[in-house]
Amino acid sequence: MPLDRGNDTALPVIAQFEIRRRAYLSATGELTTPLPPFAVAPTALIPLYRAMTLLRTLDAKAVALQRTGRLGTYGVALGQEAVVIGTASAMEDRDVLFPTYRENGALLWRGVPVETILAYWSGDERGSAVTGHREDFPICITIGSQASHAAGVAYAFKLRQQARVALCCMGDGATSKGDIYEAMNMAALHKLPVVFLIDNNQWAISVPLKRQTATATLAQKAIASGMPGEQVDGNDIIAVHAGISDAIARARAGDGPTLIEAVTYRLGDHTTADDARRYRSDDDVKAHWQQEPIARLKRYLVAQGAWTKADEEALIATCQRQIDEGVERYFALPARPPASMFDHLYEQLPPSLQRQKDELERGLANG
Amino acid sequence: MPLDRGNDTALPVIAQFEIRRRAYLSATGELTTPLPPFAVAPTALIPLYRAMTLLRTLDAKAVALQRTGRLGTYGVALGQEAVVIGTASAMEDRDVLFPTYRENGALLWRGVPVETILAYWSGDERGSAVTGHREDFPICITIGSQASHAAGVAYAFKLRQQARVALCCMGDGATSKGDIYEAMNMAALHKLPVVFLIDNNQWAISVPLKRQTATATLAQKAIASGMPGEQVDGNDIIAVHAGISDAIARARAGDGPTLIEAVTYRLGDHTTADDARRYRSDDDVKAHWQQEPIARLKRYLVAQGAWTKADEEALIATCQRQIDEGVERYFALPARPPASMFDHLYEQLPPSLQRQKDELERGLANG
Amino acid sequence: MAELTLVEAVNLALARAMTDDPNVVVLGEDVGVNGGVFRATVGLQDRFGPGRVIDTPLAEALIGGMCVGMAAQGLKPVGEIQFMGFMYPCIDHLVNHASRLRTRTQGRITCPMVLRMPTGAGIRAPEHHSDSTEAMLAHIPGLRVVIPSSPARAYGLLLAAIRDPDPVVFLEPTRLYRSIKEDVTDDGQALPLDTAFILRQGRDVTLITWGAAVRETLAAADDLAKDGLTADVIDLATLKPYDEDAILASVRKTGRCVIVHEAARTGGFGAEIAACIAERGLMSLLAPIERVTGYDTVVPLPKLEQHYIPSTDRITSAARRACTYG
Amino acid sequence: MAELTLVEAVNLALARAMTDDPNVVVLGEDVGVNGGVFRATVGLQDRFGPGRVIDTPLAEALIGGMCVGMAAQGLKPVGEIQFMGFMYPCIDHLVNHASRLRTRTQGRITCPMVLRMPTGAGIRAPEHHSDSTEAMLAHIPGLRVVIPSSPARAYGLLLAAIRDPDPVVFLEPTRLYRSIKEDVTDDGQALPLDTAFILRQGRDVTLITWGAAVRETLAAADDLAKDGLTADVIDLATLKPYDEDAILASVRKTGRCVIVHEAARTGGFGAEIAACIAERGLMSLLAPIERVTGYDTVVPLPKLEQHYIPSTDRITSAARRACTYG
Ligand SMILES: Cc1ncc(C[n+]2csc(CCOP(=O)(O)OP(=O)(O)O)c2C)c(N)n1
Ligand SMILES: Cc1ncc(C[n+]2csc(CCOP(=O)(O)OP(=O)(O)O)c2C)c(N)n1
Ligand SMILES: [Mg+2]
Ligand SMILES: [Mg+2]
Repeated sequence: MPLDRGNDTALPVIAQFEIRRRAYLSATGELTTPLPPFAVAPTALIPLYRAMTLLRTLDAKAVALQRTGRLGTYGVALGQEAVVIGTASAMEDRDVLFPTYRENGALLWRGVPVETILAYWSGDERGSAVTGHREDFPICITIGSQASHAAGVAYAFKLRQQARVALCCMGDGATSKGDIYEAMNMAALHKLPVVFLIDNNQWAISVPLKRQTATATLAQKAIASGMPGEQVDGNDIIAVHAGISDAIARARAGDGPTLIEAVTYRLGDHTTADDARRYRSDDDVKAHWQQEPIARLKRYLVAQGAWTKADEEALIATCQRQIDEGVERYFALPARPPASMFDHLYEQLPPSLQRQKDELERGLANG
Repeated sequence: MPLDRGNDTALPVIAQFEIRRRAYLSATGELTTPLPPFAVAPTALIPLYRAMTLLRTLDAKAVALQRTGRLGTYGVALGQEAVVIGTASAMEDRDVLFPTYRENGALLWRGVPVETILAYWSGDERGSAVTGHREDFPICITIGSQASHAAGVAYAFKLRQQARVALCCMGDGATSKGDIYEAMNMAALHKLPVVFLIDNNQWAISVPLKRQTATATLAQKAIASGMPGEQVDGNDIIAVHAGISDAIARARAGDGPTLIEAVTYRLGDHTTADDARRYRSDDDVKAHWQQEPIARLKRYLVAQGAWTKADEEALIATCQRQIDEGVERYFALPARPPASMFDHLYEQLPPSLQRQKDELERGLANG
Repeated sequence: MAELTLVEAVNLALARAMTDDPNVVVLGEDVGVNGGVFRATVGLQDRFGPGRVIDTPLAEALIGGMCVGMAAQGLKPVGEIQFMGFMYPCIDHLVNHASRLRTRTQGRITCPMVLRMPTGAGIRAPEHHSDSTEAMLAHIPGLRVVIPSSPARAYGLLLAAIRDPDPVVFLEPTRLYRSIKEDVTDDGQALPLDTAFILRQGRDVTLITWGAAVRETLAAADDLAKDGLTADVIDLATLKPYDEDAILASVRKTGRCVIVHEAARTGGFGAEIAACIAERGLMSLLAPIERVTGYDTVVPLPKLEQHYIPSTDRITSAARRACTYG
Repeated sequence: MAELTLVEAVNLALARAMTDDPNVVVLGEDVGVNGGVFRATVGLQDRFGPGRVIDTPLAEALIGGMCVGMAAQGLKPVGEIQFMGFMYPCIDHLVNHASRLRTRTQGRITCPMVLRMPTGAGIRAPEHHSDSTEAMLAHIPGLRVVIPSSPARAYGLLLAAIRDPDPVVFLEPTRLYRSIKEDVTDDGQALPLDTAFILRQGRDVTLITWGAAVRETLAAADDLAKDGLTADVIDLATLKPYDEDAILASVRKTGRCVIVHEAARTGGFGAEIAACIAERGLMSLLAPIERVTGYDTVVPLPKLEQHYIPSTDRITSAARRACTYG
């Protein structure tokens, strides 16, 4: 464990910092550390296992739809399911999620219907008019910009003395954006109830982490803002859930923000618009399949006698049905009239815009 | 010295960091630590003492000119002279300086004439057309934006294998801008020859450091980029010069960037447009006068028998004359023709712009 | 009723809005203890506390982004950017988020925020303190851009901006902050947005302008009156969405039009007004449209800024050209 | 000579510029090993090394700011922003630094940088991937804004932009990246900046446009020809500074003008062109100017984007209105 001594070991030390790591399940599903209370009963982990499986089923289906021209660009969370579900499952309903395009599984967990998620990725604004948690932010595409939004939402919670938490998701690449740092500095300064999660899948499209930053960890970026930072094994859903839960508890108690780095690996392409073979070898990827979170948890559950082959077959069937039904509802979604692009621009459409709307409708009428 | 243990002391530590502090001269001018080689001979410090005194003389004169309507807004470096001169004096001619509005003294040291500096603060573009170090950047007004410029200049040095260094000055408030963090991350990643100096005068206009950030030090912001960070006593010019010199040496040798936090105090108003009594008490300020860098070095030099009352009187007279002569040349500067605003917009003025220039000149002719 | 400067009227409107609505919060650099570098927020932190009047760290993108988050939660954030030249890091939040949140979520999440910023040259300020790039903002769908030209209009329009359910950029001409006084009644009455103010009624020429340039434009109208030429003087006040009908009605009456703004000419908002007339009022034009604007140069530093800002003389002679044409 | 797509022509021009001038460096997200998300920089890192073809961290403001610093040192940086919708954090560097460095230092330090970015809708991309906010950039004094509409013009204009001694934003219409092929000779010949291309010569109407909309505008000219109406089709190519003479000469000839762009109408660059005509070509106008543009809405997501992008039909009927007017 390297100790960055700064530049002159003769000088007196005026501040010291440490980054710690949380992990419970080994790649092969053995316990390496005593479990946190919530995870002691294996059955408590089954809903998480189900949700990870459902996400992987959705991802596979979405890619199939995209390949056959029935969906737009889509990014799978293959291999990252523990980060996505471990995080969402640590939140309460009243908390506010700031998802990126990797968090489709978190939307599912928080009650967004499959057809709504698919509508979004098909290029339909109704995909962000979610019925689930109405205060959750829409998926953030512009990397990093969500961090200050989360700080603003958390500020509102604090001002109104609501015991609510903003959970801001970002990738490893996002940590290079100044936005993140500005928001973390503000959040730490005002002890805002926000948790920053770095879903470190070690790639930003084609850029590997070692060409994104020189730091030994991403968790240490918290030190620049004065908030605690922690690394968790992002392929161990128990570690993710526990790390996020503790951070949320601190935020809710008024003890301020935390940065959690969850280390995982992007087993899939960046999105369906990407071909990862251009910039990384299949062998690297294969090696990381040994670490993936679903098989890991399954091994543990089976070893604990909490999961059987029959359970697995039933689960796969259920997930398949759930997704297929969602896809049917997605296909059945009526088209939006073109002029609806004006409908939610302002609370009331100004006259000049009304003229443009009429212009569009006239044009459609005339063929 | 507080140890930020992160959030769960039961977890294994995977990374540790330290921030160290450099200081030699106490507030009363006694040595607290053996001196670095360059400072062992007291006479070697006299040019620094002279430069700090010249800067204070310029500042006083500039404020007088502003108060009498003969200069625009001006910001003094009162109490910060050791940071400004200690930094400039550690640079070589071939290095490139990124000054802010606080670095007038660094411009002086690097050969910019008094009249040019005054021209700038009078609102005359010729004030940045400096004759001294032609590659130094103009004074940066938009806080933080200079950091990525410095990274770009340093990248050019590295690409061309030039043993040159970019020195990027910023204030404590500037550390809240994401720009700084983005540039530091890039600089550390590519081991660029750049030194980031934080002139921590503990105020950003009316905002004290404790309401700017929650961190115990500003030097620790380096940890987010993986570069070394060090704090120096910014009222001790020996510490500033030594810290910057070591950082420049490392950068020149190809060992990458460093962040230096120089802790000082803004004894004056933010600028002539500010009245600090609105937001801080005279007593706070008085207390910090005990720390100020010029008296401190003088006490040391006198104690060493390297400086006499006669030397002091001669120096004050010289500085006064030097500044007064510069002011005369500043007053003698011929006015610029209004149409000169078009002269350096593009290398060649496009036809449509030429039409506008003619329009301006016609207007002047007609009245 | 009191004689107030424009910056005092801004302060009065902020205090009124914060009194009327506990959701209104003010945030920015130096807005608290110091009351803002122009004193626009003076006294607010004492009255409403540091929770609602927030000295932020020095980070404009943060201010813009926090406003989005606060507004999404139903607060009414009024962010202050210290000078327009420091606003650019906020544009990402204005274009990609504030102006789109309602559309993106089909009305689920809205963004009732106000971003205040001083604009324009003429106060002998240092580099980057004299920008008037309102046209960049007025191009953004979903945004409102408002700029007052008098203390009373500053009071009424700022109240309207704060009460508006959608994001508003509120530009405050530094040149007018203290140079004019006007009676302002603190009656909580908002003025209408999206509506131009007809400051003078005339027959011969239409002068269209906004912000600080209103002052020189009115002076030009006075000069023209000496020659017996009467002008409609239109203060656009809201640039996005703007009052096309007021412009077209006046041009239909006068047939001659001079557009005045301090911003650089090319791509300035005056172009949009000229385009509107060329599309919908062309046949009533008796003379070419004239634009009297800043030049397409970097705004000069104080020594030359007065040669950049459209002068009364430049406006008057353009209007004379328009009136004598053909 | 080879049949190339527009993105291949961009790649060819970059390779040529890097071969001819060791000061040319390319930087951006994924431009190295991956060759750019649109493959515009494919092969360059292999040929010129990672020192000159730099995968930057994910930070647009950094890319813009590093270009300023590199250019100040005499390098010729060509930065890539992955999509125009991610460009906004660079605006601070474009407005306050790149465009002002020469003026601020009175010629001591210059900024010969190019910032490339894909622009426009029509490729079924996700949110924020379809912006065409060129008008915001074309308002900035000291900047050049260039947008090609064919592979050959992309090659020649990009070479010109890289060789230009001042900062240039180079916009690449994603809709055209692969949809058209054209013979491009790698002869290192630059095309002139600040100069419009007259793509068609006609008598009856002037169609002025740029970028992707050139395609639909040419199709509209074909439709009009079927009715015996001939059009001047002007590809503006450089928006800042733009070719006023070409516009005025054509309008003087035809007396009728339709301006076409994909960007939102209000404050779009079409307004500037209309204003130029209303100021300097008014009396030759026989019909109101028409603007056929995107609407003042958020660019819709893919399901509706084709209703936002100006269609050939919309252009044709606007031109017919202009030609039959009066
Ligand atoms: C501001 C911005 N710049 C660039 C992009 C294009 N882009 C989309 S995803 C991506 C990589 C993000 O990497 P990371 O943050 O690690 O998230 P991941 O995709 O790995 O989950 C980039 C560069 C963007 N969406 N937003
Ligand atoms: C981007 C930007 N925002 C705001 C300002 C206005 N402003 C000028 S100086 C200053 C405070 C700077 O504080 P600090 O960085 O500590 O430098 P100091 O003035 O103390 O030397 C502010 C907010 C600015 N110049 N640039
Ligand atoms: Mg990643
Ligand atoms: Mg300071």
